[in-house]
Amino acid sequence: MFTNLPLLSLLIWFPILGGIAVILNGDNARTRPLSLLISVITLLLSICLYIGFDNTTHQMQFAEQASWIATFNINYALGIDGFSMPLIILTAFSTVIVVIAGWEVIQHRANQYMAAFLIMSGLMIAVFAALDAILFYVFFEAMLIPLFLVIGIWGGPNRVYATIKFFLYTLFGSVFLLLALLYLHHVSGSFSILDFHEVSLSMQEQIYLFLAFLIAFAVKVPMWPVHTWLPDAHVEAPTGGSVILAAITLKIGGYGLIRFALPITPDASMALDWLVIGLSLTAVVYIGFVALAQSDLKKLIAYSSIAHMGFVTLGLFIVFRIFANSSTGSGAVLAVEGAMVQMISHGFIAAAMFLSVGVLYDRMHTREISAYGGVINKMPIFGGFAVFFAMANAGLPGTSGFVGEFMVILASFQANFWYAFLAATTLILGAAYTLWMLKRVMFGEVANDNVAQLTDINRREFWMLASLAIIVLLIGLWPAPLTAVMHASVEHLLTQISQSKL
Amino acid sequence: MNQTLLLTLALAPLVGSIIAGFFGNKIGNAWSHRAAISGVAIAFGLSAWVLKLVVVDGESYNQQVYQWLQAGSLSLEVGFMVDALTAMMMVVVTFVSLMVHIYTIAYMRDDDGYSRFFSYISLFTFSMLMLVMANNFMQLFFGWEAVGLVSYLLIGFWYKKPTAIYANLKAFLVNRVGDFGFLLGIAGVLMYAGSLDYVTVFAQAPAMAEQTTQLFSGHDWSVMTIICILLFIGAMGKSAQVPLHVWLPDSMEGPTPISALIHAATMVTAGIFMVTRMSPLFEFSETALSFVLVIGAITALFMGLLGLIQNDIKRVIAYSTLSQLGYMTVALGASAYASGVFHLMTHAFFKALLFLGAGSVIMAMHHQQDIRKMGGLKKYMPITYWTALIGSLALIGFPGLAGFFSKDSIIEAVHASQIAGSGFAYFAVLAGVFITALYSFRLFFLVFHGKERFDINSGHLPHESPATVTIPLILLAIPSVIAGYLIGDMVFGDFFGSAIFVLPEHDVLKHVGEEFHGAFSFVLHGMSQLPFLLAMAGIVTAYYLYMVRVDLPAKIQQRFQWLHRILDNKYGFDDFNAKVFAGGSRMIGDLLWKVGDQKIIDGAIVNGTAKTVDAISKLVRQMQTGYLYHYAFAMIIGLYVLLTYFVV
Amino acid sequence: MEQIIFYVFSVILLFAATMVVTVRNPVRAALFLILAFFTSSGIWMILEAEFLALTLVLVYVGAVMVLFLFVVMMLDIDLAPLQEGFTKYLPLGILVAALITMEMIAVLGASHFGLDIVPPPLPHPDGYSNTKELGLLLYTVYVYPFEIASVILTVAIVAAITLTLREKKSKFQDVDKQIRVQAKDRLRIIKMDAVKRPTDEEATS
Amino acid sequence: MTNKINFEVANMSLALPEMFMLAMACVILLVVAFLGKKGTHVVYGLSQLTLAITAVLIYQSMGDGGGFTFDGTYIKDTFSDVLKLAICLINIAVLLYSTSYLKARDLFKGEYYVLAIFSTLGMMIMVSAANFITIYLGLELMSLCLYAMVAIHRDSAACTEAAMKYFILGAIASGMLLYGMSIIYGVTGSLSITTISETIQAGGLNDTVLSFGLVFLVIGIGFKLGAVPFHMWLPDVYHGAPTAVTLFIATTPKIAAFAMAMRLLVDGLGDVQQYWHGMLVMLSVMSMIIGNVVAIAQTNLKRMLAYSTISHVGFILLGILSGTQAGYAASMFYVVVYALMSLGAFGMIILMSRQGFEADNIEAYKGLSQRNPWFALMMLILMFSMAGIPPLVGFYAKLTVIKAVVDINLMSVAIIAVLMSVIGAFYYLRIIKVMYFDKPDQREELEAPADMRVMISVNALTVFGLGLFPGSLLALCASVFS
Amino acid sequence: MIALSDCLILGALLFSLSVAGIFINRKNIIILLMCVELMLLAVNLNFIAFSHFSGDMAGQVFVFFILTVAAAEAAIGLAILVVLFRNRQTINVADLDSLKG
Repeated sequence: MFTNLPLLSLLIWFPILGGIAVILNGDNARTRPLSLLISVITLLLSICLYIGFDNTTHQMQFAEQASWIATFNINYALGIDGFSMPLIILTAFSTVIVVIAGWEVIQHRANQYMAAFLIMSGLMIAVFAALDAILFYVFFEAMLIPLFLVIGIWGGPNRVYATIKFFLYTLFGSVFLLLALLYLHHVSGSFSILDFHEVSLSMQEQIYLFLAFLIAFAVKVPMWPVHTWLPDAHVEAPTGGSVILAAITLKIGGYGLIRFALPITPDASMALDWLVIGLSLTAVVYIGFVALAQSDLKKLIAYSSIAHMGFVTLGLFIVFRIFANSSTGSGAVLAVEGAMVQMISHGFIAAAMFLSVGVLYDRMHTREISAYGGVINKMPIFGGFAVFFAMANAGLPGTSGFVGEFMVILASFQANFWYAFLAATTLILGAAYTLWMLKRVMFGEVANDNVAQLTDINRREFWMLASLAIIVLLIGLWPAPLTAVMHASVEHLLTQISQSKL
Repeated sequence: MNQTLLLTLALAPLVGSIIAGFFGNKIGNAWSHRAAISGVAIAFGLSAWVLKLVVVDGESYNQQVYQWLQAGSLSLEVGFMVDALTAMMMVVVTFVSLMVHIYTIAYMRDDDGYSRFFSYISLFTFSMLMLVMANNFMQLFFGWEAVGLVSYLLIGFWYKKPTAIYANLKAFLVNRVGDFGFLLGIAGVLMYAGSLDYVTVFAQAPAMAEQTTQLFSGHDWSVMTIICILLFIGAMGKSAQVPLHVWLPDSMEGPTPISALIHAATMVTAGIFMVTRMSPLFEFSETALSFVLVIGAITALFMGLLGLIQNDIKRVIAYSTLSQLGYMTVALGASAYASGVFHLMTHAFFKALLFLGAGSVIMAMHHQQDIRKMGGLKKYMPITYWTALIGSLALIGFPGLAGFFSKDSIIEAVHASQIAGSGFAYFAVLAGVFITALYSFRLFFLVFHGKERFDINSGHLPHESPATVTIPLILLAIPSVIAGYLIGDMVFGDFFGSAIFVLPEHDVLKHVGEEFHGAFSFVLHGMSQLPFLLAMAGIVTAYYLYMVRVDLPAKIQQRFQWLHRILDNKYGFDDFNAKVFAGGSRMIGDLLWKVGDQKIIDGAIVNGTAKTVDAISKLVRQMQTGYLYHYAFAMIIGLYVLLTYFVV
Repeated sequence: MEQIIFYVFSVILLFAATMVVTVRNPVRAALFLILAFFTSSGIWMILEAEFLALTLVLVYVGAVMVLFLFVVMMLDIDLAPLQEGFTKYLPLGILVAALITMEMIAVLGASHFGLDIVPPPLPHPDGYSNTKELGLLLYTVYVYPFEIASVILTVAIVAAITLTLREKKSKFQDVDKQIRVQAKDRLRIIKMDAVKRPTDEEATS
Repeated sequence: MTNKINFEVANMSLALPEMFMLAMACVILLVVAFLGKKGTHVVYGLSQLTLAITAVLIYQSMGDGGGFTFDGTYIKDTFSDVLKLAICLINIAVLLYSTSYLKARDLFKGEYYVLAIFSTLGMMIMVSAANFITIYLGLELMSLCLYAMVAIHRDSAACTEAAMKYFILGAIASGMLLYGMSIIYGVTGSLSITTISETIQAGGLNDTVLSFGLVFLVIGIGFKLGAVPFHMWLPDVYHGAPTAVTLFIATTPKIAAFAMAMRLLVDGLGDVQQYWHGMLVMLSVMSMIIGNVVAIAQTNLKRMLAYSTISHVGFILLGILSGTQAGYAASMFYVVVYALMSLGAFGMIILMSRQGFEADNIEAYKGLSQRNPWFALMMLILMFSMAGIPPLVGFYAKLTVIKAVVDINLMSVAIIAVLMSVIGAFYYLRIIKVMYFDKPDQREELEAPADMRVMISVNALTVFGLGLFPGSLLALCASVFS
Repeated sequence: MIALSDCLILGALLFSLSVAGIFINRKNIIILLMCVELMLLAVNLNFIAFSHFSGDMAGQVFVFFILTVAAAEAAIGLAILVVLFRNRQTINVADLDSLKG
């Protein structure tokens, strides 16, 4: 029903052009409604993807193709499968949330702020939809520009350091991706990602390519030890920036591993899976401890993001071990789908957490945990949300945060007991840092006069948080529709990675 | 029995909870509690109906409600399984919950969070029902964590109290340690059974028992032992077994109805229920059973000891709960699952009764909880007095009362058990009987007898609680007395049918049951047994120490200062946890953050690179001196290098 | 005979060049340069490039070097002693120069360009005119470069005039200009902080 | 011996653009001579007209096919057409940008335009040269004008110092280039590039001497492009010269130098690519490293851009050194794109400058986004493009040259290139940081003449547009070498 | 007979001398200009020698142009020198260091 429309192009260019329109409109009363309208239409368009999506095939759907740079046979090739579709919807949704979140807070150059996010959402959707390596790369990097500006302009006091660090860090990673893509073109004679999947490579080539992919996407994810940009970026970013960072840009790292590293270099992925697994588990444990030591709300959540993303990379790379010990067939599927679910879920939960911090920050202008205490006395409704999201962050069943972790831990047991053991420490650590924060911020007597003057969330904030809460709950209670769309793609991916390319 | 029935049963409390929670402010307190109570009442009524269907009509049920997730060939579902064990648990849960709901009306009357409280306890009922009705591990874990959440919320119900919010964090974290093991256990089940569905998994248990794996290279472990111990770690958390018991005494920071409902009667017994449910697995690992047995025995004995020196009325009962949970666990370890569950049920009644009675006392004493400041309450609150007496007697296993049957069957079972550790366990449970009687009646005498140690001239004399309090007390007292007579069916009969699986070589109850000739003869027989004598000795000692020679306890305390200190410090668990685990984690976190992240990764590598580049930049910049001859010289060097490298 | 003349001229040429490089006085340097040009001219003669040899003398010695001398004398340059650091720096410079020279000689020496490899050219036939040959080429094959050369010379003139010609400063009042003057042309108001703020670089680093 | 001069009339129509430009240059010179200062506006107009008409002439002849003329000293091919067209068009923009700057500093003189036109002529000659002599003369024509232009602000010590340095070092470089040419001439016996190429193809030449000569040629080329270690003039000259002149130097002469490199190394000595390949690798790597690293420490924008130019030169060399058609096309694309970006960046400096105030300090851009968001946006586009961030055209430039290197399996160089582009991104980001994240020191609105506003917008938007649709320009460059 | 190598070596020596002169001299820009002239002389010598030995006149034509250009160059160089001197009152090479870094 939607196959006749160039839906993906619409999804990419509508928000981008909309963003430009918002800039041109100037900073006035129409800025916000206009931005909201654009983002909501984008969301509706993205839901059309879900409706029109065919669960039964791993083939790219809604495909579009046009010649772009004929000299190098670079095409404007778009298409989505079960991996990218949920992420696109997540992107569109997050943008709506970000627009709402910035409604009153951003007084200064609001049109530019809104436009930056709208443009960014188009770019990010494009990253997920791109089937041409260069097209992917272009959007992958282009996305940095608005985010760089958002953090730099609307960010906190140390924003310059943070944003430049963020930019250079990610750029550093991505240039290796570029080299890898160029090399693959050299070998395969095409820039089509699907052609890359088919090309056969020697072990040595695969190892180098894999490392290049790993650097690029590990920085994005971010994996330990290339994660240190994230806490800085999050702390300094305005709420919307944090939301997009946490909800989407980190996902691009995981998505990249799924789209590039695993299918293109399966043998190297297998040979080096210990590396990724090791780093992922380090992320879970090490970062869990580090999060415990944080005194800044956003930093804490940022670190928790890193730990949660550790499950994504863990889930993706334990499949080789599961294949090796295969006693049951479903472990690998569980692992990959767990990683995907974790990505989607983290998108919502981290967004919600950052929005919650934003709600507090807008009122108190501090993110120091010690400046709070007993907030729930003054903001009971908000407190309810905060507790709920904290629980989701701690992976409580019934929330989406549980599903991915649960799946990955179950699967990792099939790879190795100790993987599961270390991964499961998140149950303790995640709960420890999240709830300890909750205790210090939310509970207790009203800590000081500033807290005493807090007012509860308004209707805008309520619906913003409520919509997230509903989704988090929905996925937690019934993840089957979410995983259903990715079955075929996951199966295909597993077939791809189980076939040696040597 | 059909899905609609069970769904209605499970969801009714949830609906009540939602109404009370989300609309409590709009509809007012009265409608809040009406909604919540009717939800639970429906659940209770239907549970009773279900029990009837199961027991009388012999029905059972096991079907999925919806598919939660599918991954490859694995399908995770939400579904219900109802057999005798479930049905019994459902009734116990909903009954105690209903009592607590009613009781709460009075107890929480003046609290700001009235409707919130109802919302929570209804939600708890729902969660607990989901837990017991689950037909698979996933849903079990679901309910498992959900009750943990509600427990967290309720312990911290008075969120302004620093001790309360400390206690709820502690409770959650300690439970999480248990869940950590539990989740790994579930993962193990999935790996070796390929499914999380109870029936499928249990069917594969014998095959799984054959398998071994290597956790450390070179050492073979039985898969079943690993899985069972992991699962039991979960039970240790929820059922507060040593060393994961530390949260339970602190959880008394919550309102008293909660202590009765969650931290005595229902939630803490989830572990017992779970192990019983998993009996087809545990039976195949003697190592795991021994582990269970020993842990239970330690808990039963040592936690009871702590009850001796507590002065907070609720804490005494809390330690008693710990000790009783130890008994149940011992029963599980001895493969006397039925005894364990039976004790679970009787304990639910009389412990809820005791807690609610304590709550009644606390209300009467204007939220004074120190038993040293009570005394002589008998005349002020007779109903409370008599119900508390029933509860206490039931607790110490006075023949004829509920506790007697269940506890005695456990002791007998342990006595009969042959597995490793049963000797120690037998000693522990016997010693526990004396101690139980001692602390129970210490409490009883100090509260209800003797002189009033509170200010009787203040004009606010204690008085009996209102009907909403006393009716639940009475209603709970009834099963506390009579429930024991079900022993013939539940422990020695085949009430549970296939719900509990025991290998013939472990079947101690069969052994004990051979000497069982009806409840009354069991009572008579019990009168002549060691446990009875010990219990009596305990009462007498308590009477002597706290009614006759009231100076003696202080002297004993003086004499055994060292022992007192150990007990006062609760064997040092709390200090150890606070210093080593909490402090240690924060220290590690701090270290990793400040040294690992900030110094090494960020400082040395990231900013170090930036600084190095910057330094090189400044250095190289120096080469651009501005002098023409340097520039020319650079060109000449270039020429020289090119010539040398590429020509000569 | 030819060889002796060549070597003598070579020696003088090198000597003169060395002196150009090393003497302090630019006038003397210029004079040595003239010497160098003369000897070169001689060598070019030997190499049968008569026209160019003559041009060198005429154009260079006659025009360019005179220009040099003129400028040297026009600019009142004080001959301060050589700066410190000269000697410290010199050995390395000489070393590199010597190395390069050796490498160049190694490449350009007899092994590649000896007589046995590049035989001497055949003598020109009678009536051969170097000038005529050059002229023929210049006006046929290389007419395009020839035109460009003329443009270059024009540019040189334009450039030299542009750079050095000073318009005489008018001593008359320009009333128009005086009337049109505005405050902002005379006075620039700048904003300055009373206290120096830390720069952003400090903050970011 | 014959006394008859064989004068075969050359097919002059091929060289029509140069001839037209020369004629117009003479006209302009006469106008300057007769009208003096009063005629400067006329001169300016005439200059723009000349460039525009020349551009049209080149464009019209583009499809006509090429060939040699003037006895093989002149060549017209697609390569020369494209580059000459680029030179003319970019120079129109250069002159447009320069005017207000010159006016503000009393430098608005006819001579400037005369020199600019002659310099342009020199570049065009270089691009179309097929003989060492024409290459050399074109180069000198261009350079001599540039030397004079740098010094045109006669009262500025910095300008004259820069001019002096430029002149001396340029002369040395010319000397080296000539020395190299003499050796090549000695080995091959010809000055004509085609003949040299044929002789080398025939084989039997002395490789040592050939590569010896090549070293000197490469130095000459490296100097004109500004490759390390022959780059030392570049920062000082960019810094010292009046910004209008810097703008001129930084753009089209690079195109001409690139053309020279291609004519000499590829057209002439393409068959001994293995000899110059290594040299260019060395220069390229060092340029990328030194350029990017030193740029970080700069506080002066012109100087920073000078170092950035050095790094860009390193990238341009990457394409040439690959020795493949695609690599040459990539370099050509890069150099045109570089000229465009550089044009915009220096144009922005001019735009920001006011009378007596040079906006060449990075501090001057503080809070530009608040003072004039549009200009800031334009500068942002230019800076990100220079940093090679997609979707701006600078990215494709880097992409294509790195692709060329990857395709010849020179991964180590490719890795250095990408790493250096990361380091390079830092200082471009710093400009953006200053513009967008810092508070402005002065609040007054920026004013700029309408033509400049339009020009900078067109300039930056071209960079942006080419970023979205780089295909046609890439195809054009590729077609030159196919 | 004079060998080609002799001429080339002479040219090379001359070239090296002039190059050395440029960076040895820190006193006087005029001498730098002279060094440039010397360098061109060396180049010219090369061309003439090659031209002589190959019997090809093109080399000499090139020399002709080099001479022309060198003259123009000298003119511009000296003009810049004069302007510089007017600005700074010095033509000391070591004083030309206001642009650096």
